[in-house]
Amino acid sequence: MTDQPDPLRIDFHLLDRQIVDAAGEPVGKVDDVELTLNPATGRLQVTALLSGQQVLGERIGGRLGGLLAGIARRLHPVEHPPPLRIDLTHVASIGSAVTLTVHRDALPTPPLERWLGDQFIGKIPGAGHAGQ
Amino acid sequence: MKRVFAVTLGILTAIGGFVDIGDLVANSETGARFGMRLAVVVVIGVIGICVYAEMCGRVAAISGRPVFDLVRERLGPKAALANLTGSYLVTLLTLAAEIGGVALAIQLASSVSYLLWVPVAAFAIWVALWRVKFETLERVFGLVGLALVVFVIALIQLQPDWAALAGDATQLSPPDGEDWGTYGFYAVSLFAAAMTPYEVFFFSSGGVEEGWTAKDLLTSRMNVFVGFPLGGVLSLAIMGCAAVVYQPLGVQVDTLAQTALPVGIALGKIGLVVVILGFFAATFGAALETGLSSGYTVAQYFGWQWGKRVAPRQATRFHTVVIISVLLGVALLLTTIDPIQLTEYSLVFSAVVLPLTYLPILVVANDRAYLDDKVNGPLANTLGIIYLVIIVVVAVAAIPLMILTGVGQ
Amino acid sequence: MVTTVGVVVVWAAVVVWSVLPPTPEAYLAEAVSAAQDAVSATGTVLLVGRADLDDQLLPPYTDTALEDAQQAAATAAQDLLAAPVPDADSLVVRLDLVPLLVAASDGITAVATASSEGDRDAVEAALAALVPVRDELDQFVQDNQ
Amino acid sequence: MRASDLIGRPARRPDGTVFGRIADVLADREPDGTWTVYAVLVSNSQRLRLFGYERPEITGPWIIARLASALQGPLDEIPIADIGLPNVI
Repeated sequence: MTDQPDPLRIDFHLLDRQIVDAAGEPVGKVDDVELTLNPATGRLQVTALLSGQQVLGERIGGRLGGLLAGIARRLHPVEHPPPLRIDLTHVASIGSAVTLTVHRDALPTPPLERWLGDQFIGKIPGAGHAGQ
Repeated sequence: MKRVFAVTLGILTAIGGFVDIGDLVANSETGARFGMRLAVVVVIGVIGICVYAEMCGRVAAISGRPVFDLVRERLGPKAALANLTGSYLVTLLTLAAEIGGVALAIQLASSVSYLLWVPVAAFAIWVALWRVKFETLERVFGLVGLALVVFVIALIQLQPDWAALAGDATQLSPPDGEDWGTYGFYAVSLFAAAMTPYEVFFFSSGGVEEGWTAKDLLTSRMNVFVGFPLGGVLSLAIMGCAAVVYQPLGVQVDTLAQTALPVGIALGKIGLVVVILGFFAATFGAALETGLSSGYTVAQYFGWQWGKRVAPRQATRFHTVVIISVLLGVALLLTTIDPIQLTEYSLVFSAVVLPLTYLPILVVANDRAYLDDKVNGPLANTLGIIYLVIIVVVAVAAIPLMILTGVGQ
Repeated sequence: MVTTVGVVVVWAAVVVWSVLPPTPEAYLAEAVSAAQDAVSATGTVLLVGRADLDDQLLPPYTDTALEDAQQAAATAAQDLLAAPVPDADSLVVRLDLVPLLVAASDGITAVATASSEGDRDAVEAALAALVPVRDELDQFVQDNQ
Repeated sequence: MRASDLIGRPARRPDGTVFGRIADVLADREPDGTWTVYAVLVSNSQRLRLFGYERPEITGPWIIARLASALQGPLDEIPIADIGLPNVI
């Protein structure tokens, strides 16, 4: 990581920011952040960004959050989908967006995006081309 | 010509705020009932949208972040979800109205009921959203929408008593036969239309679609300071035409055909053809603006890939939201609800949406972490605060005024 | 819980409000509103008809504009016919106004029919017949505002 | 553990007593590139989302800055060692 705030404010600098890949294309929002207690040092480390509607629903909590997480779960073709977890080592910089060092193709495609691509949008003529 | 093309985004954005189907008729209705006594609200609205569109254009150019991205970032997921719900409903109601508006414009040229044209119009709009490049859309519909300048020519041709119109414009009270409640209602709805939130969603996302960077700050400003004032002038010309033709006869306006009539009277058949073409382009353009905005807001809230730079296959969730929105709009219209009334009801949501959209823009436009040395100066901040206060007053007043006046009847 | 109770109370209030018997004031307001709608429709038809005679409009446009006006005038008459009459004074209002609303609706239909048949003389005659109806409706609005 | 297990939750001392709400979590970069949490920002107010006015990068508009700080109240930076972490790994 080259460009980074000091100190890193997790709520302000990370939560709800747009994650973009190395080419600047949107990957997802930072819906939550993973913190891990390092057993060797006993210190709390920031380890990964979590993204996905279910994570967001769990974070919002209450009836509204439950509803959101429930819809996300129902829309997923697989049961108990894991959230998109992006290790902090893949983060290139934290600015007005969180930029990754990798391309979005290297990350798992969100299941809903893929399902819609296979079953709906991809079947409409012209889906494979940007406009002209 | 290149200069003209550079500002089509601003023109198309302004069309959605000032001369979409609801406003075409509302401007005419206002002129017929209040003369030019509400003209000042249009001017206030133009300044307000310029102040905030300039801010969000600057943020989009320098940081690449469109408005709804900032809304979620600064308000957090819950308040942003409340805004998303309200904004989406405003955008959806307007999209439905515009599809109906395109159909109404075709009815004026064909005399076949607009309801039969609704599916055709919706399909054409969707094809444009699906296949046509963003720049092509904004150029075609931004420029053809300028056909509405015919209202300015018609107003001149009608040879009104300019001094009387100007004198009317300085009277900030309802004329005889109208009460303060209705006057207030029309003032609030004109202002809310001028500052309708999908304008900033569309404008900032459009800037990102066009790939603006810090070098394009001037382009962004030109778009703002050409597009919105132009929208305001069209709005005032429509108001003026109605004031001249209808007010002396005590006629109230509630159809698109009535809005067009002063042009026919002043300029004859050619004028009428031009004005119908202008209606078509303006409503079609506003449909594109709201159709895209429905996808922009949802996708930006959740952080999905969005926009027309990439193939639909690359942004399937975005395109699905757009398709569902168009279908919902068609379903709403086929209940035979009056498309022109639809946009008036979207005023209900402005209480939630307006403050929650403009506050985050103002805050971020002051943050050096986003804008470095391009943060707001004292003028932008002073105007920003003044308008935020007006927005809050309007947002609070909107619903009671709606109930009190039975939506301005 | 509080929200739910609030919503129920507001909803109940709206329902009760809407089934309350109409007051004479409310009836008069409705009558004025119907008359105003008829003034707007007749006024528009006079403008459209004259512009059409001057050959300034296009047939599909004229058809649509006249159809809109027919619809508006018919709705205004229907609304007043359907409104319950609260007292004797209101009945007088109704007996005064309903014939005017019907005359407006008939007059507009006459213009539309003549126009669609391309009969210029009939259009001219129908427009001339509409003027006094419009004036009387306008007078009613002015008197009762 | 997720950030949302701390942010917006009651701030507790290691013995479990509550003394405010956690408004933000601050981390520092170690020489090996990892990020370590060193402190939390604790507020007494119920309003949890900070507008960013606690940072030096933003100062205006004056009236919104004042309103934001009035709403959120004073913020205390408490070392993470003085905070009782929730029982979620």
